[in-house]
Amino acid sequence: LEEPLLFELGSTDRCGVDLQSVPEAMDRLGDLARTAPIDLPGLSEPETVRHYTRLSRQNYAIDLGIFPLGSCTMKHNPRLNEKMARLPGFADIHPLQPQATVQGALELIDRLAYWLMTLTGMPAVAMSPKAGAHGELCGMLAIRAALDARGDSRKVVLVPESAHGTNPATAAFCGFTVENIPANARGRVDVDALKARLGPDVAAVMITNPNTCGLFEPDLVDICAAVHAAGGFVYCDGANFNANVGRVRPGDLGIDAMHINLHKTFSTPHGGGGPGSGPVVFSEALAPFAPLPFVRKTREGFELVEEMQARESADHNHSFGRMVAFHGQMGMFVRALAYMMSHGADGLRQVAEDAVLNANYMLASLKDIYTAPFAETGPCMHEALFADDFLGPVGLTTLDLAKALIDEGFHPMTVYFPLVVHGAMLVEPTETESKASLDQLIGAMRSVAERMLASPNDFRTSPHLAPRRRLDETAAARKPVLGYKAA
Amino acid sequence: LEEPLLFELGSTDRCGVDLQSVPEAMDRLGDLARTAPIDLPGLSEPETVRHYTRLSRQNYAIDLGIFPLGSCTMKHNPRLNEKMARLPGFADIHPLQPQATVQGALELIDRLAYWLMTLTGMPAVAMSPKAGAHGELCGMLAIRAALDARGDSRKVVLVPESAHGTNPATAAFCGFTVENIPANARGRVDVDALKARLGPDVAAVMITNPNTCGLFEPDLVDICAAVHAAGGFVYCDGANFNANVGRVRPGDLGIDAMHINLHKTFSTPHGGGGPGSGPVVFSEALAPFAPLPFVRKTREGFELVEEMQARESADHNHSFGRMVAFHGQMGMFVRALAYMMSHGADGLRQVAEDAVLNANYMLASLKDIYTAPFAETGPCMHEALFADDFLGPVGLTTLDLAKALIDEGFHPMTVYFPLVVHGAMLVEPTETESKASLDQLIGAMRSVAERMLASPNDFRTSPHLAPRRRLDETAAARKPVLGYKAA
Amino acid sequence: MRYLPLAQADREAMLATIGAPDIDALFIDVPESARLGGPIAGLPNHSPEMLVERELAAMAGKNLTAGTVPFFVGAGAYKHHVPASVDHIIQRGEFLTAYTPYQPEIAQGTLQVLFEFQTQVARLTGMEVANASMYDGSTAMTEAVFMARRVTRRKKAIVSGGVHPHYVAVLNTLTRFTDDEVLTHTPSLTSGTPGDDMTTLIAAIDTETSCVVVQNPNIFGHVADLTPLAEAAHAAGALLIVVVTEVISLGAVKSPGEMGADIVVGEGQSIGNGLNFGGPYLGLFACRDKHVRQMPGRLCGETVDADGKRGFVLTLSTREQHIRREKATSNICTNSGLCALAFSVHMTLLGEKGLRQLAAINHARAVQLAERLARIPGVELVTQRFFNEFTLKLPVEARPVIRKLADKGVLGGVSLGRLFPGVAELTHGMVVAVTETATDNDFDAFEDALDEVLA
Amino acid sequence: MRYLPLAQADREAMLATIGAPDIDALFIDVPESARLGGPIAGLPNHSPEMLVERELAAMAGKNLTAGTVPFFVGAGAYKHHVPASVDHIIQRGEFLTAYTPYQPEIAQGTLQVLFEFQTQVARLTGMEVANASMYDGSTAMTEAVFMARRVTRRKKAIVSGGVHPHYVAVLNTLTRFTDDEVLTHTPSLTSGTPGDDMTTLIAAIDTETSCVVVQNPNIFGHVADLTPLAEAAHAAGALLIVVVTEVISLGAVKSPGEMGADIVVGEGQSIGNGLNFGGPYLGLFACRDKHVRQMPGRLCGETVDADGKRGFVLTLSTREQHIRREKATSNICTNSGLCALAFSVHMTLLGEKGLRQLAAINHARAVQLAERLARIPGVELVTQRFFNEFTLKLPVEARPVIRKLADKGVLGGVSLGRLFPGVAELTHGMVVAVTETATDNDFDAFEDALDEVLA
Repeated sequence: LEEPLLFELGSTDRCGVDLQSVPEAMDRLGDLARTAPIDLPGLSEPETVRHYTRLSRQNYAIDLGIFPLGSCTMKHNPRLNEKMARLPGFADIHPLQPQATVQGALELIDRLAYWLMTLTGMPAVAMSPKAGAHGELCGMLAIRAALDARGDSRKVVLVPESAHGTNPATAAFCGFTVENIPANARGRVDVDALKARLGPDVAAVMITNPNTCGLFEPDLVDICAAVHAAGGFVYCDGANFNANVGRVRPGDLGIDAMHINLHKTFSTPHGGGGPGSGPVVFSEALAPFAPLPFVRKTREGFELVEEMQARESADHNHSFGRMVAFHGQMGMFVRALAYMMSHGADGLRQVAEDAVLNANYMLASLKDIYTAPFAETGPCMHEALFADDFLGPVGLTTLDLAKALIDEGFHPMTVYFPLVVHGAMLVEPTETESKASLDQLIGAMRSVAERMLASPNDFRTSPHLAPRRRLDETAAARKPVLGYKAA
Repeated sequence: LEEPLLFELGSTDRCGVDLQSVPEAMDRLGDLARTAPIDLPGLSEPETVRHYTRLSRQNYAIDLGIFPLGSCTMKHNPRLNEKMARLPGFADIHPLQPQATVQGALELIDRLAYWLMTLTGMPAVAMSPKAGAHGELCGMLAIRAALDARGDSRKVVLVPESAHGTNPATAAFCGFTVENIPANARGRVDVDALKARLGPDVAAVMITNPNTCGLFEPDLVDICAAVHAAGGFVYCDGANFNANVGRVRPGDLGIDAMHINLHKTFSTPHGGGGPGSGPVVFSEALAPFAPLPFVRKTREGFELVEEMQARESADHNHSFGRMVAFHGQMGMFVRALAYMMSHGADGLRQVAEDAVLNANYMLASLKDIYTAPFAETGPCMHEALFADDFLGPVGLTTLDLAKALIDEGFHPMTVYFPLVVHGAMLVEPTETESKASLDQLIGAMRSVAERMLASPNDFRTSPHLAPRRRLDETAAARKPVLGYKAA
Repeated sequence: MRYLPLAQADREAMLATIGAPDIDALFIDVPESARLGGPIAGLPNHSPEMLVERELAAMAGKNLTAGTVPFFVGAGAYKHHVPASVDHIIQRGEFLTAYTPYQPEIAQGTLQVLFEFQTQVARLTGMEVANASMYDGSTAMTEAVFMARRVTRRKKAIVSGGVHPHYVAVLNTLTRFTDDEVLTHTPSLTSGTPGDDMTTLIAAIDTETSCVVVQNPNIFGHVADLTPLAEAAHAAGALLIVVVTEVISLGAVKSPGEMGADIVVGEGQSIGNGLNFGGPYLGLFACRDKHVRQMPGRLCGETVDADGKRGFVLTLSTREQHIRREKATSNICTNSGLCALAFSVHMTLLGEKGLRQLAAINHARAVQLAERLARIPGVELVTQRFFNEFTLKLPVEARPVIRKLADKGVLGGVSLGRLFPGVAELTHGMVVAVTETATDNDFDAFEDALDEVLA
Repeated sequence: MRYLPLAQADREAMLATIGAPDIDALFIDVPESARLGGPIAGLPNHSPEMLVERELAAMAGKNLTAGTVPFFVGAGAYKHHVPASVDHIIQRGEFLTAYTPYQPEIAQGTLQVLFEFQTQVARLTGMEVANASMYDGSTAMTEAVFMARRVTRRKKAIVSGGVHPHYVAVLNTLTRFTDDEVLTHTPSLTSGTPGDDMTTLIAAIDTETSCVVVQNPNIFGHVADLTPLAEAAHAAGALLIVVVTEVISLGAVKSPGEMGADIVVGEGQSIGNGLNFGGPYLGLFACRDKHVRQMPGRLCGETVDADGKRGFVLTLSTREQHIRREKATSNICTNSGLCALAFSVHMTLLGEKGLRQLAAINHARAVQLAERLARIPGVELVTQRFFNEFTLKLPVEARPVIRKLADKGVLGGVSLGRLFPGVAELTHGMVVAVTETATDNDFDAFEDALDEVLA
């Protein structure tokens, strides 16, 4: 049974809530009252529950199976986190209540900040960014503000070819000029090229570590020292912190700023596209420029510092300002802290180890069939990178393989990313998959690859077993239909 | 992907909980400690969530579509009820806490009892029975106790042919002898036959109203008067109260006892087979024999009366005793009361009207194709009864039709019940289905019937599209495998 | 009204299809004397969700919630920590809003869960087969007595004085109008083994005896070796029925199966299910393979479908009332499906390793507290061999002591006077349960409060 | 560790497959100076669920929960009653634990929801097209300003003094290092229309102006007719951006679209989402069809699959950074998918009928309270035309008054001094929000408490 659109099911006089009757009172809107039809259909509660329950079943989800999207870190979302975030003491408090009435909330933010600083080995953290890309922006704004504060107008930001697409976008947004740095044959930043480009016009280098090929940048300490020597800053994209957490403190590598995707490393749910949360840790050099508001522990309790004008603060007197209306993603903070406390220092170290182990197991188990560009250069971190060269002879591609995996009952890996590898397939199993689950996926990937090589024509139009066949994305973009219009 | 059994997935050393370490203390179990392996496999939390999420998706459920099981009353389960039942003040209190610490819980039971008595027009109610059949037992025990109290040893219970199977089973359990009463051509109790059988040996009559053919027993007032005149009691099976609630008070018909399935009429969830809850309302004559414990309002608050020996109670001094360890299905009480309060007196009346309207709409829309045994005798109540005579010529049966409906994406109706009709199909849409939903089911039922008549051979082995094809129930019963044993 | 999808226009269109002038025309079979002209008097009309929530929350707020105070109440219901994932799973619409799996092709989820549950319960109790659950422990015990009657064709049940008195009361109620004979024992605290003496029980067994019913750990917390009893019962051709009300104990105490039980019944609430003021709970029922056809309740069995794939169905329904009518093995109809699911999920999370550790924590903590409380002057620890619950004999009547403890914010135990009204010897007794949820602070609070109340 | 499925034996087998002697061998690329020998110091080890729960619940318990007190705090976040079914649906694993729908064939659930959401938002705001949501209202507003720049190729934004000051702060932050010019206005309470005068705003518009940004109802609760402003902006070739922070108002107040807005941004929290101490919230973004290719954020579009069946995909991703890199329309990457789902479910339950009634209740209740409070000596009702929020001018500074109200258990509003630090004229102002959740008792408590504090 196909599920119709809400607009085909409901009507404007149907309603799934009961409300009090409208009390008697003077109308103060007058001719600004909305009188024209809005055309918003309603449904009764039973119909609503059924509509969304049915729709939900057309989704793949981590609760249904492995979700091996490289760079996305789709791990198990513990149900304790959901329960904790719904405690009325967290979920039902207003961001502008008097501070004395939200001391527990401020304590939680302070506690989470402590965990993040300790895990990264960095002295400061900005909590308010709402997602990873927003965190990047926060970091780059701090770098810009720090440069401005010393009257330095450097404009160039160096970004390796293998960077997340968000990196150059963010740098451009802050008024920087972006230049690419090539990768070497081992899939890492070409250190010599980078060093050669450093100079008085280079404001910062943005590096993803582990990088988008799933590899640790072994020269990062060296790079940081060189950039600092040249008067620049190092921004580290922390999207892949799941590979390091508990085993490496990014602060020990010498970086100046790094965002953390709470949903990737600390298991807040992705929810089909957010909400995320992207706190940013800072070095001593950047700490004074961190955004408002922030939580400070005082003798009387916790204080939410919302503005700099009114008070003196040695640490933040150069804050570049506010990034969001309130204080950040409290609901995500609760979940992330619940996860951290559950794992503890020992468990988080195990997280990184199991994530890396699982990825290397995938790599080792598939590299005889799948093209594995960097398999010979040593172990990968939390992601195994493959390419579709092996499918070239039969005229099939990464896309065909991804869609074939759908018919096997799996969500495909990340495809065509990183861009530096042709027909890339980036597999990130995460630490919350069992060996049995990996063996199932390996079996399916081997079987699909073998069958694709043997009977390529069976695979040009997959999937066949999903709720939909291949969708026409070109038509969608050429003449966009972005909302329902009655026929 | 098939979901393996837990025993094929887990192992005894895997664990999805973290626990404190075991504190130091003297062992007081000695040689009674359990040392032999138990062989209970465990799973980590991610594996557990996935195992059960996957399994759940092999179920049909009211959240996914109409569940037109006659006599089962599968209606929408409001989510508010679930939320309320989980309030710590209800979910996290112990049945043996001092009564002063559970006054709100006792108040809730008292309030629900008031609603049930008011809706049925009966003066007393026993709250502790755990399900409908348990409620029947409660009612028949009260009748037995009332007879005993007056030194009356009558033993015969008259049960119409069309009764629920539980009725004769319950009567037998209380030491009664069961005799059947035939139905008349209009699907109702043959009143003359019943009256003819009344006499000094007849303890009670058990009547289902509306009866299992979905019809109201129009002579019930007359029957009750006759039974009472003959010194007997009338037990009314209230499983079908959903058809009457708010429109008819069973007390006005003259009955002596009736159980109420909270999950049928008041929307507590069925949960794949329970828990249920079956409070029983009583007439003045039976009230003194109601079971323990019960809640009584006193000047100081609410009192839970747990035993009769210790205190005087005019109302309950003949209680037949305790039916369950504690006080009944509190969790179901909360849900039912939330539902009642949400609907109110006006809403509950609408419930009955919409339930009856929906059933008659089904009947009117299908009776031209489907054999409808009593359609000519007037409207039905909340259930539409069909028979498979129309399939006779092509050699198909009710079972084939049910399985064919599965392939259309619907849960079938109740089949082969009531027994009085050959190849019965009992369709109960309930009031929480929209007209659109009914039209979908009607369309599917018409289409299936037409195709079955046109191409009968296509339908002998349905379903084909369900998670399983027809299952071999005979083999299952002949050599029962009731637990997992490693191969 | 938010739960009713029909719009007035729908109603009118449907009445037209039916050919009825109005809704009243569909209720013509109702005798005129019983027709109501409008909503029933004495009840409020429909109410917004927000207001219902507010009113119920106010009632809930009048109760003293276990999780908010030092809590030591047991005697058949126990406060354990249930992982959040359990509730998440049982709230899946596909589990919550499914019916009894009468159409197995589209109910394999529920059925596989029941099959796994049956296996878990059988292993846990040390038996060969278990059913898909019953209402609660007390009704399961009564069903076991009836089953023993069917198996042995004898009518006399001997019930230990250590069995939960509510369970005994339920058995007495349900045998009141049958010709079963139930021989109960009044318990005593003076013997070394609170409850009753094994030798007395053994002496009562004769060739008329269908079964001996014993609880382990018993209502006083005492843990006994049931082997001699099993031997005596079997020698006389009777069955041994063992009741377990604290199912976590099976992670630490030798199983009834290992001690010779023929039927094990129990209350499964401790695993996966909350206190809920007494219900819904979860009756466990397990027995030996050879008696399976006399077993009451639903059973799920493995079979194959038309393609030969493994699948599950409800089976042996020939024992059930909807087929057997007055000849059914039991009156019980529904099971506790959702509670069984919660049990099975929690049991899966625990696994054997977790269960054993949880049981060990419970035991150790109970021993610690027992020793502390026994040091209070005038307080005597009656139970020597126990799992997570023990009986104290106080210098005064226990019931008022417990009320005073509650006034001090400590929910301290259950008085034997409440459980056994009329047994004078027991009025000084208090049963104290200790689980993994009790903290050291809770211990301190209890000890201090008891000290003060008794001072 | 409960979230990690690998057993030690698995780990060893996997290392063997890999050919690595131990786990450290997989971390050889880490510079030696940065290798940690064991768990990071300064943090506790793993903790049982029960203890984590206890510790977090203790923190939660230190906050004064909105639902437990008379509550009138608004200014950009509002307490409304959310039906229980909303949370049930967003907790479905298939919604909660899905990723961005990059493989549309197996993400039609999320995609159809987004398509429906976009349609609902467009209709609600009176616009033609809406995106699939953004972080929150403040970031959506900033994105709108950048979009206006792209559309008009002009750099000057004029911002009304009635816009939420936090929103303005975010805009200022993000334009600090660009060559955008942001012309802000300091609000005043003395004009008849708190915020700023329409004529002043209109006067500021010139041919360099890319957009005028105005909030309605504004931060002081004032509701304005924006038609003249729209006309003036359009006459100068500029766009009108309307900000809505209380989305329920759209059920009562003429929509921005009807008043001529080109872009409407808003905070969607009021529908379906809780207060959550400020996040996660839900940025709404809607505009006219003709500007859709300049729109930031994710968009879901309708298409067909290979069989011709209707289906949905993310579309126009050519605007997005993972393709456009430094030329992307926006830095924004994720949306607020789950919050958008909650919004859409609640909106579906309400429907137009419910939304209008809810808005009418909010308005009527706010009017009732405003009139009561305005009768307190020294208290002046500044906002005359408002929806569910109004500004009072107190005889003393508002911030300490609000603290004293909180001491009396009333959360009474937001002081303008907190929102506009440094604007002396506003320090006596307090913004009071009233929703359907406030009872008559709450009104009494507020009035009494304010009376006492001011006495």
